[in-house]
Amino acid sequence: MDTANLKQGIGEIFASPNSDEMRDFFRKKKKLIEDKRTTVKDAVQKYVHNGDYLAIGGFGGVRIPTALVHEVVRQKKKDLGFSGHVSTHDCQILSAGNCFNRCDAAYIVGLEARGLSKNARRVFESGNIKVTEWTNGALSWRFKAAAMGLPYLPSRVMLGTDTFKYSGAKEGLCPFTGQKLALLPALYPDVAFIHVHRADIYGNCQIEGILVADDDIAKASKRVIVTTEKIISNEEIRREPHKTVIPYWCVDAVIEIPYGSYPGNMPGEYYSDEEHLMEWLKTEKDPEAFKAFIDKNIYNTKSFYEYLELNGGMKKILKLKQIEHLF
Amino acid sequence: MDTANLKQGIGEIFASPNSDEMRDFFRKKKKLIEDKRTTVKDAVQKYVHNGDYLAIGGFGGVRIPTALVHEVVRQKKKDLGFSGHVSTHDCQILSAGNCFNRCDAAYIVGLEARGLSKNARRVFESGNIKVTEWTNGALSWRFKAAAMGLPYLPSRVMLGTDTFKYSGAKEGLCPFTGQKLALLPALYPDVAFIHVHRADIYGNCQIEGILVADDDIAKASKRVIVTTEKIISNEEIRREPHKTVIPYWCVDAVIEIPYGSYPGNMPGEYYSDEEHLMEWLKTEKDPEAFKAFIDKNIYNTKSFYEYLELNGGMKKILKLKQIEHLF
Amino acid sequence: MELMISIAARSLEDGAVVVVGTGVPCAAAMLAQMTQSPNLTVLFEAGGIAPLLPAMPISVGDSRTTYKGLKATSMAEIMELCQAGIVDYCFLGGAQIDKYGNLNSTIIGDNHNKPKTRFPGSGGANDLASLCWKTLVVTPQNKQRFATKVDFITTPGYLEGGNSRTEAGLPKNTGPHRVITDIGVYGYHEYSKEMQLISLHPGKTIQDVKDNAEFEIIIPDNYEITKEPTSEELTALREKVDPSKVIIGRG
Amino acid sequence: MELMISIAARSLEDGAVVVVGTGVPCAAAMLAQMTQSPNLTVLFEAGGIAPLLPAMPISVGDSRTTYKGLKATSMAEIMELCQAGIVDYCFLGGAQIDKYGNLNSTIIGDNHNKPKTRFPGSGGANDLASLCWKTLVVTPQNKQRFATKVDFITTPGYLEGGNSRTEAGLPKNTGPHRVITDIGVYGYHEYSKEMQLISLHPGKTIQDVKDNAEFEIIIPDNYEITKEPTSEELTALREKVDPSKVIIGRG
Repeated sequence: MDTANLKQGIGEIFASPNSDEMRDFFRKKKKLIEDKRTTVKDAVQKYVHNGDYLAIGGFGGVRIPTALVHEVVRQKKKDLGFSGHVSTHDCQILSAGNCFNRCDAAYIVGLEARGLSKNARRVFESGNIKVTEWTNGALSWRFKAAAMGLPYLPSRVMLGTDTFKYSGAKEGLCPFTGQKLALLPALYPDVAFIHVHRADIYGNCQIEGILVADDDIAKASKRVIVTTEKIISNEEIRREPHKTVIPYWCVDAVIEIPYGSYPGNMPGEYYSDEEHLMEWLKTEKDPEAFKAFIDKNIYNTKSFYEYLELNGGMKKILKLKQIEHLF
Repeated sequence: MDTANLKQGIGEIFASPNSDEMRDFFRKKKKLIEDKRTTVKDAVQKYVHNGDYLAIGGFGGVRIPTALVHEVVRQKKKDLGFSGHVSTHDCQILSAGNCFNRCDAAYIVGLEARGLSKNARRVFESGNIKVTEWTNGALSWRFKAAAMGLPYLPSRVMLGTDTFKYSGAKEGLCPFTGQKLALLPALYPDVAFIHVHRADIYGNCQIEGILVADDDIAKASKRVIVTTEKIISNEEIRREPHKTVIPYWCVDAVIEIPYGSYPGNMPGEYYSDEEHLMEWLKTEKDPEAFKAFIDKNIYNTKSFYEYLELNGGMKKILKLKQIEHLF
Repeated sequence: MELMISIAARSLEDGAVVVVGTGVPCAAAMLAQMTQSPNLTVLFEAGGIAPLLPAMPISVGDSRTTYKGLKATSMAEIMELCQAGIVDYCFLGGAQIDKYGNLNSTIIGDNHNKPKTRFPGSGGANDLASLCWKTLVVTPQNKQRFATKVDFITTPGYLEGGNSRTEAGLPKNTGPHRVITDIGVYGYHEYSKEMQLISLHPGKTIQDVKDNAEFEIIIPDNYEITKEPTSEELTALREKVDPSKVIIGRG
Repeated sequence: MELMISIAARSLEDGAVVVVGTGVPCAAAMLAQMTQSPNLTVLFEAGGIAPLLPAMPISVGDSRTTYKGLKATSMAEIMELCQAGIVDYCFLGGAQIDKYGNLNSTIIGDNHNKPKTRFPGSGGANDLASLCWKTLVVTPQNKQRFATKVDFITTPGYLEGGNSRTEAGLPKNTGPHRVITDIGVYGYHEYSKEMQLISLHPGKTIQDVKDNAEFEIIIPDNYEITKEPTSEELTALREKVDPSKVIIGRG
């Protein structure tokens, strides 16, 4: 096979794809079935360090671990790497806190149909952030490679484009068919945040609706912090084994946070708060006003519920529940 | 990277791993949402041809499509290839009919703790069957590669063994880490048989308990015949989208066959008929007696229910339901 | 806008599988299901499969994309279905498109480390355009968007034209199919793979086509005039698909 | 048999994850959970994760392997967990084992096309022995099974000893850990990776060890005498694990 003209991306690979390093980590990690409940503050203090590579579950404005992302800003974490795997409102929050210096970008700085985040753009246009380009599929498969205990997975995307040129992928030929493929290095994050519908105190989690990549992210990450709408008993988990998406051994911390995906949508529970998300986008246009907005909503709030109160509290939640259920 | 000393297996690859050939097949295959109900006889006549490569869902003695496998024997299909992916009682039935001439072997000729099938061994010791060796994991991943639309997947199994030597795998090095890997060619069967708990008339299927590899097999195969314990409405399928394991476009034929996994176990419904399975193993020791046994149970029965009647009918099923639920 | 949605809807035949985003593509798919294609299967890249959409989703991952759906799954599985050749169509947009249908949604400027403007990037666009059989683009047309050279090829069209797309290793027989704008409908030349006019919208002129593209668009003699939306299409669109006029309201 | 199960159970520490088959391994895991390892997580290769076993499963895929389990999944996912380094122990058997712990469960004879005896093949054995950290083998001991050269290396032990296992590309720090027979318990030499005696069962002699192996087993001076099952172990085994004596009934 002619492997002479195979190309490779010039983008930096921010985390080692070596599966033996991750095997060694898991070999030493105890898998005790113990009560993992804690607080947002303690979990972020204990499991998130400056410089860590962070993966955030959900889909930007759907089933997002808002409380944890706010706390990262509140605790002024710095120099994080993060995977922009449909990172919309979460990318917007992290940008507001200037928490990261490198990013695997598949989808960033935008809020889908709602528009672009002026402040996130400012951050990414500053020249201070190292960006490696990927696609949603490529990042999903990089997490899957890690979840499978592999150093890479082949794919058929990105070939021939600038996205490939600025990625960390390599071209390769199938040893059986000679087909040209884009080989994707496994992505093993240091820490992951995931919001779920139900979890027991050991970290066994159930998710309704789309998984996005959260089953793979949970297995791929060294440390996983879960926030959950509801804590349920282990008996309840065992009643429907097919519903368990994330098993306990992946999880380091569990925090019960009803309405924890606000202002994002929580499938089957409440819809996204479009007014508040538009307020974010609007306020970002004026740096001064935005600073005050972030002080008010994040730095000067002690908890997620203070933030929720500021923006309508249970009245707002009830309205969002109605939108979710009555459409 | 030193690719000089990379080994490759001498085993034959029985089906093309080229994903473009499968893409072309699916491109031409219409995906109409139509009533796919038919009979076992018609489905096997229409979708199984001599020489086809066959994949069978379930786990040998758990959730197996017995009626379809019997019908293959009854219609005297010949020269099939098949994947011995924990193929226990199904391998035993196909061996009784001398239906195949090649096999990807991960687990064959045995019935787990119950013992070895004398007749299946006779077939595989005859020298008339081409056998390529694999492992349960390797065959699972070969189906997964096909389901993902890839020509191969890397893995870390089989290295250094005779299983690798007699397989169709190739050693390769990770282009990112240099780790040595066993590369597995995708497996695209011509036809697959799968027994499920519930399906609608379009072929959307729900499965309780373990999936084994059936989600991937359904996507990997050119044609899929589903037998189901129960046909449910499309509305019922849509009530719990997360329960749909196999989507309609994978499926060509749907046949409602309550107790269709007999004499195998159907998780949550009825346990395996250990007496009858022991009768198979015992009878196989005497070729004459076994011929009569197969005539009686397969060739001279017109349908699966005649076979079930011969072996205890609903009385037996009720007993197996009790074992399943009361243990 | 109603015209563009109707054209998009007509291009989705019965029994096809399409991955859509929010907005126009979603409206087009819903309209197609209500008119000529009741068996059209709609997927959302985030994991929603064949929902009975109760309302327009705002996010391609929100709960409406799985409402009474046939399956709720992962993004990886949706992309794998595309990679396996199951998906016939995808709908895309972008900040820039060139004559070979290459799309830019990553940056404006020539310095990737310090771009003049940063856009979201590929999202699922590169995946879908690489893997689905036919790519449909719906976009307003002007000189800035229809650029001779896009600043960044985020998503593959026919790359440098001719056979360059398959030579790059992308799956055979895939590629840009139609570009639907406010001026006309465009396809691609059989061999050169350059953009060419298929039909001109009522009231638009060839001059409009030329004035609103930086590159030269092939104008064959036999181009057509786009058919106006039928009253059936308009009724479905206004009363069932988008009663609150979220999308058809736009310019 | 009760002794072998007890020894196997003792080797599974609390907080470990183990993949078991039916029979002795399953009994050992259940016993361990009832004694020193309440936090032992039991997986079955077919897809069952941490069931509350109501009875001995007959198949590693039957419904008992998911009864009140933490998760019911696919075989691929179980093997991927092993590949990712999550699983500490696996239990295997085989028709033949050599001094490096290589196992044969494929054929007897030297012609793969026309074997004297065909066995099932690898099943999941090669996967588990390649990927799990420590491989435990439970087997009756005799000259036929303890062979100088196995007819077919189905499942990797230390291959040719020394570093040959890692040189073959198998994950670092994995390999055979213990062999538990009706005569004694064996481990492997730190460097040569040859089988060596760890403890001799009560009433057995070094001569028994030698007479029942075709190859030479290293006999260190400091081998121990196997501890008999405690009354606690026997009670749990007879009353809770296997009351119907399906397994402990065997020879």
